[in-house]
Amino acid sequence: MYVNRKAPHGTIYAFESLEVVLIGAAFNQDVSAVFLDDGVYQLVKNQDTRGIETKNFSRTYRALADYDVDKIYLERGSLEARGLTEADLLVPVQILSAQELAQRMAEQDVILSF
Amino acid sequence: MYVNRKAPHGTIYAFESLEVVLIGAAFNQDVSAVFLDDGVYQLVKNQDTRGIETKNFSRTYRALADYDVDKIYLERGSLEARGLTEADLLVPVQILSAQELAQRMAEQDVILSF
Amino acid sequence: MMLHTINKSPFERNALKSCLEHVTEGAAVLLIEDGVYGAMKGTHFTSQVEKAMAKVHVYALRQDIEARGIQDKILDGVGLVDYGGFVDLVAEHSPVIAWL
Amino acid sequence: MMLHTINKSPFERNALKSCLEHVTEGAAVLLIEDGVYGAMKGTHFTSQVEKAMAKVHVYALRQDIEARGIQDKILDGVGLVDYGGFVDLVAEHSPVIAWL
Amino acid sequence: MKFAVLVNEGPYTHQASDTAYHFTKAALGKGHDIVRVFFYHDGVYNATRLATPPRDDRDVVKRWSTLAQQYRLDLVVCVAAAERRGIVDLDEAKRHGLDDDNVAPGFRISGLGQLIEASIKADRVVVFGD
Amino acid sequence: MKFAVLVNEGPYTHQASDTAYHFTKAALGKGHDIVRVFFYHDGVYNATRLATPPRDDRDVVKRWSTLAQQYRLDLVVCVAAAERRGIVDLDEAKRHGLDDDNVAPGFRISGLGQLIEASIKADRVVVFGD
Repeated sequence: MYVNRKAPHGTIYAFESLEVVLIGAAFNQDVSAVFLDDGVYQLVKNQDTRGIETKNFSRTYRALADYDVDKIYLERGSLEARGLTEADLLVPVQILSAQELAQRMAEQDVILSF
Repeated sequence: MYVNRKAPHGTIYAFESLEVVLIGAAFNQDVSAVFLDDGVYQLVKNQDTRGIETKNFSRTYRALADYDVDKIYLERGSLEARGLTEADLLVPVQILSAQELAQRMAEQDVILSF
Repeated sequence: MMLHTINKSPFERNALKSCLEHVTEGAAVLLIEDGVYGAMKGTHFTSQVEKAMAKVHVYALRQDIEARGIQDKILDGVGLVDYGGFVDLVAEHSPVIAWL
Repeated sequence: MMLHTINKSPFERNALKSCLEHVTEGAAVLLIEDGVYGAMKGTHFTSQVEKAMAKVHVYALRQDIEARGIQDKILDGVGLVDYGGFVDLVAEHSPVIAWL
Repeated sequence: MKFAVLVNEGPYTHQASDTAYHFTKAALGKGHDIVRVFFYHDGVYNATRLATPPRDDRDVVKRWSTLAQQYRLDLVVCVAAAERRGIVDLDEAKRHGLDDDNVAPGFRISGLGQLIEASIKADRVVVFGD
Repeated sequence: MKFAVLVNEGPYTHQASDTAYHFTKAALGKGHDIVRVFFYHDGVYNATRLATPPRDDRDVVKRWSTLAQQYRLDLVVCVAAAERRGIVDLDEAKRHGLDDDNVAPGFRISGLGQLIEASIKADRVVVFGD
């Protein structure tokens, strides 16, 4: 399981975490990606990085399904605190409560966070 | 004015900020050092870094007076929130309220933060 | 009059909160990088920024807002600037403090 | 049972707060580096840690506590470990999550 | 038990690299097996042989190199992260037409697959970062 | 007006270095004078000539070098921070008996006094960091 708690663009972690998720999927691992806290910002639509002159990697989240990464979890409380709804997101996600997410975490073999 | 808002040891900023304060004093600048938020942890007594095998630079704060750095400001609210009192500190400081500190900041020519 | 810059999300770090406790009347606060999330409406932090706007001028860097896809969610009254506007704010204010 | 590691001050970042919202009964929480400030008594964050201690085991790295001079201010019930004890906690728990 | 270690930050600026070192050393001292230490993001800066820290401070790079030699540790630096940040071995230097390399003894540069592989082989993965 | 710029973080990992660059370029474009750009802490990593970022991404180091050449900018790297982190010019390499240097064109390595001096000369000091 890959846990993403950081906003995109301000630091490189979101971008490099996405690379690991894709590589992990290529290894036929049972991959799940979690977005909570500021990590939910990674999935916001309409990101346009031309002004800051960096790569717009947000489109790559749409490719996750092609790599059979279909377990994308997002925490409800994190979304609500940031004034966002599912309609604001780039990809379909499974929305979980904090306790549901805690349960999923506890079932993992490996958790990577960046 | 040098503004310190970060805890020591977890990152190098506190250590390298202290270097700048000392160099600034050597240039005969009118130096003041502010410790607020987690920056107040920098001045806590009894730091012993032998276990983490890094330099114990906390003793250097005691040398600030030798360099004529006598304007050391610390914010009351930051200290209280962290369960600390003046008796816990390495050096004598001038305790200010948030509003008093805001006023001092506004009077500066240059503010460096790390 | 002072210029305060903040480059951190108000949800991850205490930089914006601490900044707003140390502003004087009429100062300028510029949100850049991940700091622009502090300019959004409808968040758990919005009311604190709205309250501060009675006292200080709040600006946000347009390029950082667009990079994060939140261009339609910015609080009314937040002034948008580009890098040139950032330079102008620095030229017009003194001192400048970065809340790192 | 899980092991959660936190290396950030609870005053600067939301890592410890977020961690404590995602622990299951009986899990272990290990405070390291600047995270050990979360193990202090008498702070504005102490009551949240005390409440969590009814549900989880809280540990802190002794070397990091000593480096920060807070050895006399640690909350009762926090287990002190050295690097070897950190290794043992990892060996005894699974999975391990770092709240970066 | 088999551990894999992930280091996300560079030396000196963040304590993460120190803690990862002390953890790894303690695990080896207790007879555990370290499958691999993988350096990602700014973690790749742990692998430069050009660092010359002050004499009264620890030498983070050399400490890793020495531990690698002593325990035949596999220290792997992520190639993509390293290219962005100017950490190169002889092969990489040739490939990119650079005049110099700078990787320290005991480190090798390889792909992200090495992180995934290590996490599959290991019983535990421990992450150190910011 | 005279500006001094302080860069506390390295390229790619933190946006601070990007923002500092865009700010500096915009200030120069408006006719302001940049007294000095000082690279401290991990900021020294902006000065390695061994970086080879992917073609579809910006080249942070080269961008600074080009701006320096275009405007005769003074890009100064803190020597103490650079020594810890393996950023060395020819003089430093000789002094420490290293086999290679790695500093990029347009950067020079000097002491912290250059930061203080720049902050005295400048009308404004702007800090970019983490």
